[in-house]
Amino acid sequence: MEAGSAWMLTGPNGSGKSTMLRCMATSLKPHRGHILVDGTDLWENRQTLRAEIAYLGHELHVWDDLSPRQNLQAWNRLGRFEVDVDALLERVNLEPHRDHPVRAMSAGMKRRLGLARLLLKKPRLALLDEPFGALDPEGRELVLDVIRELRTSGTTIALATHLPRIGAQACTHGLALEAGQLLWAGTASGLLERLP
Amino acid sequence: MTEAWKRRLFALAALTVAGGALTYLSMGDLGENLVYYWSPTELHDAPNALQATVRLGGLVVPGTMNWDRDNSHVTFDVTDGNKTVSVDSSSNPPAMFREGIGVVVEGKLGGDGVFRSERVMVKHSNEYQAPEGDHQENWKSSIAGEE
Amino acid sequence: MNVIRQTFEVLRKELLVEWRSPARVSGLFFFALAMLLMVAFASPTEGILRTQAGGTLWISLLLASTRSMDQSWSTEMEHGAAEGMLLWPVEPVAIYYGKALANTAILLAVTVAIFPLMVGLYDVPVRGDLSMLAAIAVMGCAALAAPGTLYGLITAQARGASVLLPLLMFPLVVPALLAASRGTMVVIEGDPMLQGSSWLSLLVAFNAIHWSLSGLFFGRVLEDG
Amino acid sequence: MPKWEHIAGLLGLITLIVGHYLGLFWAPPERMMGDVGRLFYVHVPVAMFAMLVFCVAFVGALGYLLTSRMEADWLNEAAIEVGVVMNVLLLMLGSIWGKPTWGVWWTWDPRLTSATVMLLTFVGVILLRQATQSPEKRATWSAVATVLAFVNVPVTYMSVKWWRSIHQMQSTPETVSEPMVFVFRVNLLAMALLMTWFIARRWRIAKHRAMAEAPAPLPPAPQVTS
Repeated sequence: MEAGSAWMLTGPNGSGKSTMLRCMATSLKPHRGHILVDGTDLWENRQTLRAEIAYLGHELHVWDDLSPRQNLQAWNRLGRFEVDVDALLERVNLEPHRDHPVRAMSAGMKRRLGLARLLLKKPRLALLDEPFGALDPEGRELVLDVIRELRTSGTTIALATHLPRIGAQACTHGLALEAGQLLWAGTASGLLERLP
Repeated sequence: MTEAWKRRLFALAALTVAGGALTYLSMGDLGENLVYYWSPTELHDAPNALQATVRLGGLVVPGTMNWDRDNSHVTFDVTDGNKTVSVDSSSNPPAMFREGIGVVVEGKLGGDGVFRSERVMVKHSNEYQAPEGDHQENWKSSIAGEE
Repeated sequence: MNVIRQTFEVLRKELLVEWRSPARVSGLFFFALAMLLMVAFASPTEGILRTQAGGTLWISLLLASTRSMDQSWSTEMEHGAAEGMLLWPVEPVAIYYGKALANTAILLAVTVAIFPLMVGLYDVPVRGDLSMLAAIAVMGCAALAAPGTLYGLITAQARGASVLLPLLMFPLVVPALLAASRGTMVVIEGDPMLQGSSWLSLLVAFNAIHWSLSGLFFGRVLEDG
Repeated sequence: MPKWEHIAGLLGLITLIVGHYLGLFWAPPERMMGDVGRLFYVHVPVAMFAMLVFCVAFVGALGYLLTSRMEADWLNEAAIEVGVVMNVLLLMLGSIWGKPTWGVWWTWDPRLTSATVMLLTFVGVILLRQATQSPEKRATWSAVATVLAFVNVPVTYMSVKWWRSIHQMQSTPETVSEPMVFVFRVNLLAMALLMTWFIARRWRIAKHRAMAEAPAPLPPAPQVTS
């Protein structure tokens, strides 16, 4: 995967999209085989490589009792990033809710917060698992925008989705998985043509 | 310093601290202070010994034992070789109880200097010896008398 | 150093969560208070209450602490924030010490609130040294928090967590419970055998063992969990 | 495939019968305790092997933490269960011995307390194992819990030296008279053989269970079309 490329993973439920992303995020240890990053084993060097990988999965990695602002500030401090949290909240349209506890927010709002959290980190590899889920059309546009922006700054993207038509708008490559096996690999537009 | 070395260093430090604490437990003054029972000398020297329920341990002084089996009453002196405390117990000690043996008694020291106890336990030494002469016969008869 | 800074940030985050939802600390307080009252109702005489005060206090705190450790990790697991910290990456050691320090602070707050109530309800005299009492309270709470934070993470992911955590924790903290209860009694009743400092050193040794070993293993548990 | 441990088990049973015959009928009664003193030949080997078996569990736990090999986890599982049985036996025998000699079934002295705590911590580890589905998690958690529980084992062993206790100190060949030492050693050997048998059997059960619950291997990867 070259820098700045974006790979879209599609496939039916249980085909291994999420598992693959979790392995790449070092959230799961691969049972067999290895993932190589610049020629070195990802799992063996996970402590250093984690700083360069950002992952937005089904779990949003937020604290329910804190507000979006407090959440982002906490992650900001933990990672020693110096990001303007308020500007970020404005970017994902959470400004009006910034001081309410996350617990009271809708699923779509929480997704936006997850996206903002992803943007705190300046990763070399961003992993997005079903990023369009629970989002309205405006939110989906936002995700696509974020992907394009990350790509221009040289970040490689891997994205798992069952909405390939939306994903293809920002992706370069496409992969189709089924039952843990790679069925097809090529360009994102090529993948779209092959879909029924 | 690489990650692996930092990890090893932390592991080493953690094990040293834990090991040090265990060593302290074994070497420190804890053993002398947090005891299951007190010696007669310690009981004499304790500033407020009168209030508390404590355990007293020592040897039964030969010739001081006075055992009224029917009324479950026994008096004897306990010594550690230095100080001696008189014990008055209102329960029957176990069959092994005899003069010269180690005992632990639980109770309170009264104002008259007599230790009043409701529980007498015998402390056996770590020696296991074959009997000499008729000792064993005595022992068997004392068991029989008890049960 | 990075790890120390991260520990501080985790601690700060924990305390912020407590501040935003104070229901947890107040819940613990009322839990411990209810324990004290129940023991009082179940006791035949008030004299027994007085001689058992130290033990009752620490049993209440122990039971409250198992609730506390449970909740401490359930908020963390709700949206996978614990894994999020691991991947961020935050050093596992920092996550452990941050959370364990926060749990110590919470227990200590409960202790501070509950102790005067116990003195009043049980009609306990306080004859001994208050600084000794403070030291025993700090060390006792730390001794409950160290293994509790580690086992809380384990049982939060296992079946039947609410039963399992006490079963794992109780036998492990027996020396600490013993030392804290006896040490508290020494402060309450006066110290006939001058044992106070020895109980305190036993607590310190217990803390040294468990704070270091739990910190050592925590990363492994979090990573494999 | 012949199982070597059965030989150990058979020898152990024979030695146990011989050792108990010697202990009950051949050895002289103890000077102070009389026939009750014969509990020495059972209680002390059981105590020694309860702690030794927990040491084996500790080795298994460390082995798993360092190598992540499931074999070490099976050893941990096997030794903990055998150790818990031995620990229960130890407390029961000690209690039976305590009544006629000390005069009480039970007292909260340092040795008795720490031996009880030892039992409870390892029972906790067994319960933890049962509450965990994933083999890897189970292995890691139980290894960590075993190491923490094991801290208490040396404390139990040393408790009679560190604290003044009603329990006597460890005996040595110097404090036990000649024929008694011999009978004791026969019983010790019996216990060693039996423990080897138990742990090896339990290890095999753990292995078979792990094999049964392991997922079927994946089929080979097909060629990619692009």
